[in-house]
Amino acid sequence: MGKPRVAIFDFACCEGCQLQIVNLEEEILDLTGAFDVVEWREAMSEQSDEYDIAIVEGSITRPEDEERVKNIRRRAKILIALGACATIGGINKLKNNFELGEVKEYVYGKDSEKPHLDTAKTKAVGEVVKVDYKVHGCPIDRDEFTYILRCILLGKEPEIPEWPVCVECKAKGNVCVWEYGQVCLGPITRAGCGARCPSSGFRCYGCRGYIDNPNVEAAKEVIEKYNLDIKDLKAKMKLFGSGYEPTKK
Amino acid sequence: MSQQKSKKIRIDVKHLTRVEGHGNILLNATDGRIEKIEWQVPEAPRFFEAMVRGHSYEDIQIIVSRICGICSITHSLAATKAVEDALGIEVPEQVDKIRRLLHYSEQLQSHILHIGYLAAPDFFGTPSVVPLVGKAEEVVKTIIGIHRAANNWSDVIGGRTTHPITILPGGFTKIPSEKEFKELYESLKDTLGKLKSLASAIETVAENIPVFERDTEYVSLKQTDPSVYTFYHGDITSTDIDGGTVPVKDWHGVANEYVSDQSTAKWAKWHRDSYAVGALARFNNNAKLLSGKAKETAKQLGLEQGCCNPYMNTIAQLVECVHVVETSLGLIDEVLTEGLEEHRPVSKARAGKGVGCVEAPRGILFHEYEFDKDGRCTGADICIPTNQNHANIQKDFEKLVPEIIDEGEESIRGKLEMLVRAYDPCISCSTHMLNVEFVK
Amino acid sequence: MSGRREDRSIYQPELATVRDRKMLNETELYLRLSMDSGVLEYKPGQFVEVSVAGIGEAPISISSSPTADDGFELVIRRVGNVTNAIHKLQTGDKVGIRGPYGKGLYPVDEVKGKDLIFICGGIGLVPQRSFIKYVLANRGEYGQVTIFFGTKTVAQRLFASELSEWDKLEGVEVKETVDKPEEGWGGEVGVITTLIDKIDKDIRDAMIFACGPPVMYKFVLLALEEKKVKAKNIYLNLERKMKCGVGKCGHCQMNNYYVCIDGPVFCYSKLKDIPEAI
Amino acid sequence: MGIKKISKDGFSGLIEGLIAETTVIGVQSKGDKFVYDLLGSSANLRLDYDVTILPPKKYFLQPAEILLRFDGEKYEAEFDDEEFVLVGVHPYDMIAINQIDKLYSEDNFDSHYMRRRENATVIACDVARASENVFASSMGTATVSEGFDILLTDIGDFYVAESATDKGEKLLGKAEGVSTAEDEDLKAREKIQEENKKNLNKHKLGCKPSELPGLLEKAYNHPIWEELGKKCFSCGSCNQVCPTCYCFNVQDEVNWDLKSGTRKRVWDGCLLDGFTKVAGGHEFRKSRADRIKHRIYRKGKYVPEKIGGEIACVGCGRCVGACLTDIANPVKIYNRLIEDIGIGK
Ligand SMILES: Cc1cc2nc3c(=O)[nH]c(=O)nc-3n(C[C@H](O)[C@H](O)[C@H](O)COP(=O)(O)OP(=O)(O)OC[C@H]3O[C@@H](n4cnc5c(N)ncnc54)[C@H](O)[C@@H]3O)c2cc1C
Ligand code: SF4
Ligand code: SF4
Ligand code: SF4
Repeated sequence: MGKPRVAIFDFACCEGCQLQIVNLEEEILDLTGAFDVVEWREAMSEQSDEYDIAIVEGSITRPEDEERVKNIRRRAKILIALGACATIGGINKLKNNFELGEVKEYVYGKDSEKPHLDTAKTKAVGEVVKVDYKVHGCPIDRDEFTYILRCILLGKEPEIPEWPVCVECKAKGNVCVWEYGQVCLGPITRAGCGARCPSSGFRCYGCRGYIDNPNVEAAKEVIEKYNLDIKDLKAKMKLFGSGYEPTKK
Repeated sequence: MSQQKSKKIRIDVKHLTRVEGHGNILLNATDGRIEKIEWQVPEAPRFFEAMVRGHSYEDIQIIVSRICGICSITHSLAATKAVEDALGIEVPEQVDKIRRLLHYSEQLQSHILHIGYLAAPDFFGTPSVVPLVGKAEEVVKTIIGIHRAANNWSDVIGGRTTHPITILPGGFTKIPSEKEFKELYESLKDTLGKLKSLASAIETVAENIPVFERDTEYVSLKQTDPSVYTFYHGDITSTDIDGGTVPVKDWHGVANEYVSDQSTAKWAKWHRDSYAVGALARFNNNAKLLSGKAKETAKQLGLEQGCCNPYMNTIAQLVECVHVVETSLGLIDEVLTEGLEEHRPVSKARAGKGVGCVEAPRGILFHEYEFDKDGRCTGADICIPTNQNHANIQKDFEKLVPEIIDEGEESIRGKLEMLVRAYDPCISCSTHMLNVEFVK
Repeated sequence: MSGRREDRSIYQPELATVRDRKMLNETELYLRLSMDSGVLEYKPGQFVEVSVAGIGEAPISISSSPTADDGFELVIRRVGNVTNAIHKLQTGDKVGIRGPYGKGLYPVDEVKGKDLIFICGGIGLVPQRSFIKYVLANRGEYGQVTIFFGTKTVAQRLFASELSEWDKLEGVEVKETVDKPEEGWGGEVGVITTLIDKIDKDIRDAMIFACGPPVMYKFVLLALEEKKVKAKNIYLNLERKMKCGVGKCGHCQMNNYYVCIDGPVFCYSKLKDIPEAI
Repeated sequence: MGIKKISKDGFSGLIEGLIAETTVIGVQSKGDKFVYDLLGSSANLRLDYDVTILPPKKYFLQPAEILLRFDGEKYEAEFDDEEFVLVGVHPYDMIAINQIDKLYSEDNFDSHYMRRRENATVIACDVARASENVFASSMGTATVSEGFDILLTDIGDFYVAESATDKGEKLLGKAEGVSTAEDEDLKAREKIQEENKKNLNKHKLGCKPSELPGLLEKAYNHPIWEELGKKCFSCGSCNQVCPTCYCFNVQDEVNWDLKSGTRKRVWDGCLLDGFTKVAGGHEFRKSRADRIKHRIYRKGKYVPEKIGGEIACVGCGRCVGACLTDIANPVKIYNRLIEDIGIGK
């Protein structure tokens, strides 16, 4: 078999994850050496309908996008969800906390009924089609992305951590940001980012989604210890993947 | 003409490539008569202004950074300025300097991405940057070198290249160490050299930049005290108000946004039917304040104040690259001489309303928020540069197409695509505009 | 291997060559290997860490008897990354081997002269086979040998022809059972304990060796208790997650014992004090 | 070997000299906390620290370290041969290192760890300031008598410096400002050490450390494990910061040629989900309660049984501070057990 053919597609998102692919710089040449990149709208003009691997960035927010992603799924042997918007719905899911008509009207006012402004409940890609691999994060971690690609080439199931961000944070010797009064979601968020944010002194806001088995009871305990309002924790937990919904579907 | 067969042109570019976000170009013409010419934005709308409501002032930056992956630092800074304005938070002098350094890093990151990866293939006649390696390897290496330096720059101050994680209302969670600043200084010096050789390379293909002019209004920030080529502070100015300024808080009177049938993004107009923002607008308003080497680069590439060839925006970006790098060398010097001060800001919620305005790589950007007494957001209004350019792109199309209608479909298509790319549109971020009136 | 022990890494695999391979059923691969640098010396009950570069390592029991002189044998069930990769190996390919490991082994000498009963659930036959073959090679030194082998389906049976040959030997009895029988199946039907229940003689002096999935042990031990077998006469071959095989990584620990260095074969009288064992 | 004293200036000079010729790791401040890090100047060294965020273990058993490289055919073990000086190790951390030395050299000799250990020159120092959660006094780890090359005790303008090895002796020999330790100096040192034996005790253990294995013997089915399990995040922070935890995971990574690459070991923790999970999904120690119990038993019973009775908790108190839900404190657990079931037979 020749090189696997890869196509990259985007849906509703900031395209920051694709940008991380561009940010691979020279390593892109390794990537294009191992794969045939046949379509990548953000970076090249070539387009193709034939591919083995589809990399899909962004959330599904419109009926027509649902059709489009189903179509992509039909053609691809392997589908990779790229980044939080695709894996868990990401920031786009915040919209689901409101009534849709109201959201449209808030943004577009009297014009909100125009058909091209239509929108639907935000879904992660996995809520519409089967996803084979997830590259978590907002944005994705470049090393994790290429690691997963190499695993696919090797026929190996990538080892994505089941444990929370605290593990990587402690190994780095960071000062826990709770001590600075920040509500950090590290204890319930899936590791793999190298505890990016706490390593910069910033709270983890859960962009990689929650671990399979988060202990919400324990979280309440901490909120009490730090004299905080459980509402604060709930609001923070809504930021990515909008809340307490399971992040794996 | 005796020919019986009418000559039809049908251009329908769906999802224009090598731009950030989705845009379509539609042209129908018969025998040189234009029936329809449209710039459309079908990107899925994302409704940020509605989504931030109810969230704490602390989390606004996290949310709105996701408007755009390419200018996430700019959005984060604009939002943070607006939050600080609303909550009455003071920012120490040094924090302000380091923020400007961070902001400059993104100008370089974004500009070089556009010049090198998205526009250069047009100049050199390849479909993307990958085949360009074969054609002009040295140029690609230079581009990659600058791009990496820009990314590392954002990384060291912002915590990562995209969606920064060090910015808090009032300051930073963490600032670079002295050693890191010194390394950054060296890397920027090196970058300045690389920019010079890139400018020379671009000079060799400058004849591929189409000659086209359309007089329009150029809007940007302007700072008078002190007088600098600004991206971060200042008031609103325009080529139509003769050096005058409008305070940032009155921005609604500038970006008179409206919804077009062609677009999920909103459009804007001020003194005329349309206006332009971005590197060329900043240049046209502030060129005299550019750094020495930036002025030289402008001269080398034939860019003069008053230029109204939209294709030259890419050149203006290159000039700005030189400017931000050269200016940052001075800023780093200042910061190191003053000595680094760790300062962990603490902020408190209160009710208020505030505006934050900065120049995104693509042009002037407005963020406005209102908070209740617990610091929860009750209303938001964001106006993105690309939106302010949409109408101008449409007007350019309308003037350009008749001028080139005889060049044949291929050439017309190429020039239209290249025109849109020259604006470096950031479409994904432009698709969540809102009411012109602030919603209470 | 050089002189100072400091110069060697206990994590460094040595190369072995695949001499023979065949699929025993849909998921189990048989491999015969030989070390490139000489002979692997091992005892029944020991295991090796099989290493595939880039994928990882998996602990795998040695299935052959040290009395065999033609390399050593492994049987690998395909369940995950490493085992999948091992399944791709072809004759002549190289693979990394560390070991042999394990110090809690079959009490080869202590049980001489005794009747032996092997209770094997599925792939549990694989490590037991090493001792069974050892016993058969030293036939005169041991008493009656009984082998119980249970699988879920007929298709999952292993070493079927070997089993029927053993069965023909003097003083050896092989009994098989499957959970789900099919047309033409001549053996027993039901879980492996049905074979234990059907033993009609006194086995209080026999030595019992059991190996199978974790759930099997509970039921087997109950059945043996019924038969009044003493804990000291029962040996279990345990499995745990392992990352090093040499008593450092901590994954295979059950209370104060490490399966990798204290096992993998444990006498049940000891296991009774290890609540995490079963 | 001998006991001398060295002036503080002399010691700074010694450190400066070392920095010029080799890798020196020392305790430095990070915000209002302390960390071990590469030392750029003796002025940054903070021997008056209370406790470091991570124990010095990270220089011997690194958070992530390459064990081997492979090229598609062969495996090549990788060792770290860089010599370094580690300055500022507190007695309790020294004792933790001594314990891991035993565990990593006995039985199967771990040359990756042991080489680093041999490459290191350790300058320990008596505690000058008690940390918020230290309970070394309770664990008998407030002072240390072996494992280091030099042990410093701050007695004002001087350090009393005890060299315990040739390496230590030689090092001191290079320093200026070294003189004989007088009786009064030794008394001053003894006073500090005696005080530390009493005062590094923010959590008071209600029994002798040697009684802990016996206590745990009887506590296996105590309800406390379930109670704590309910509040545990399984975040493994208590494992990660502990000087005596030494479990690891092993991971392979390949380069783009898909052939060459590295095998690494990375810190793991018995509190984490999946620590005992095998192919097919079976997890041997699935409940959080059981995992918390395992950690406490490992520190208080299992490891001691392996290393001749020493308790594998040195009372540094790091886990107490690292646990967000305040349940990791070993003393709290032991005291509760003492209260409920008592020590003695
Ligand atoms: C002493 C001993 C002897 C064994 N003998 C055999 C044998 O003869 N034949 C056979 O097919 N299998 C045997 N196993 C089980 C075999 O080791 C696992 O099936 C194998 O490790 C799974 O690895 P994997 O990478 O394919 O699966 P994955 O699920 O991808 O495993 C990932 C990692 O988890 C660990 N792991 C997962 N499952 C196990 C497990 N059951 N035991 C130990 N580590 C595990 C390994 O470190 C592995 O690298 C034995 C296990 C032990 C402990
Ligand atoms: S620390 Fe949290 S928010 Fe930050 S990158 Fe990691 S998972 Fe995302
Ligand atoms: S168990 Fe806690 S107090 Fe004891 S050594 Fe480990 S981290 Fe320190
Ligand atoms: S630190 Fe606390 S919450 Fe985290 S695993 Fe340890 S005991 Fe559980």
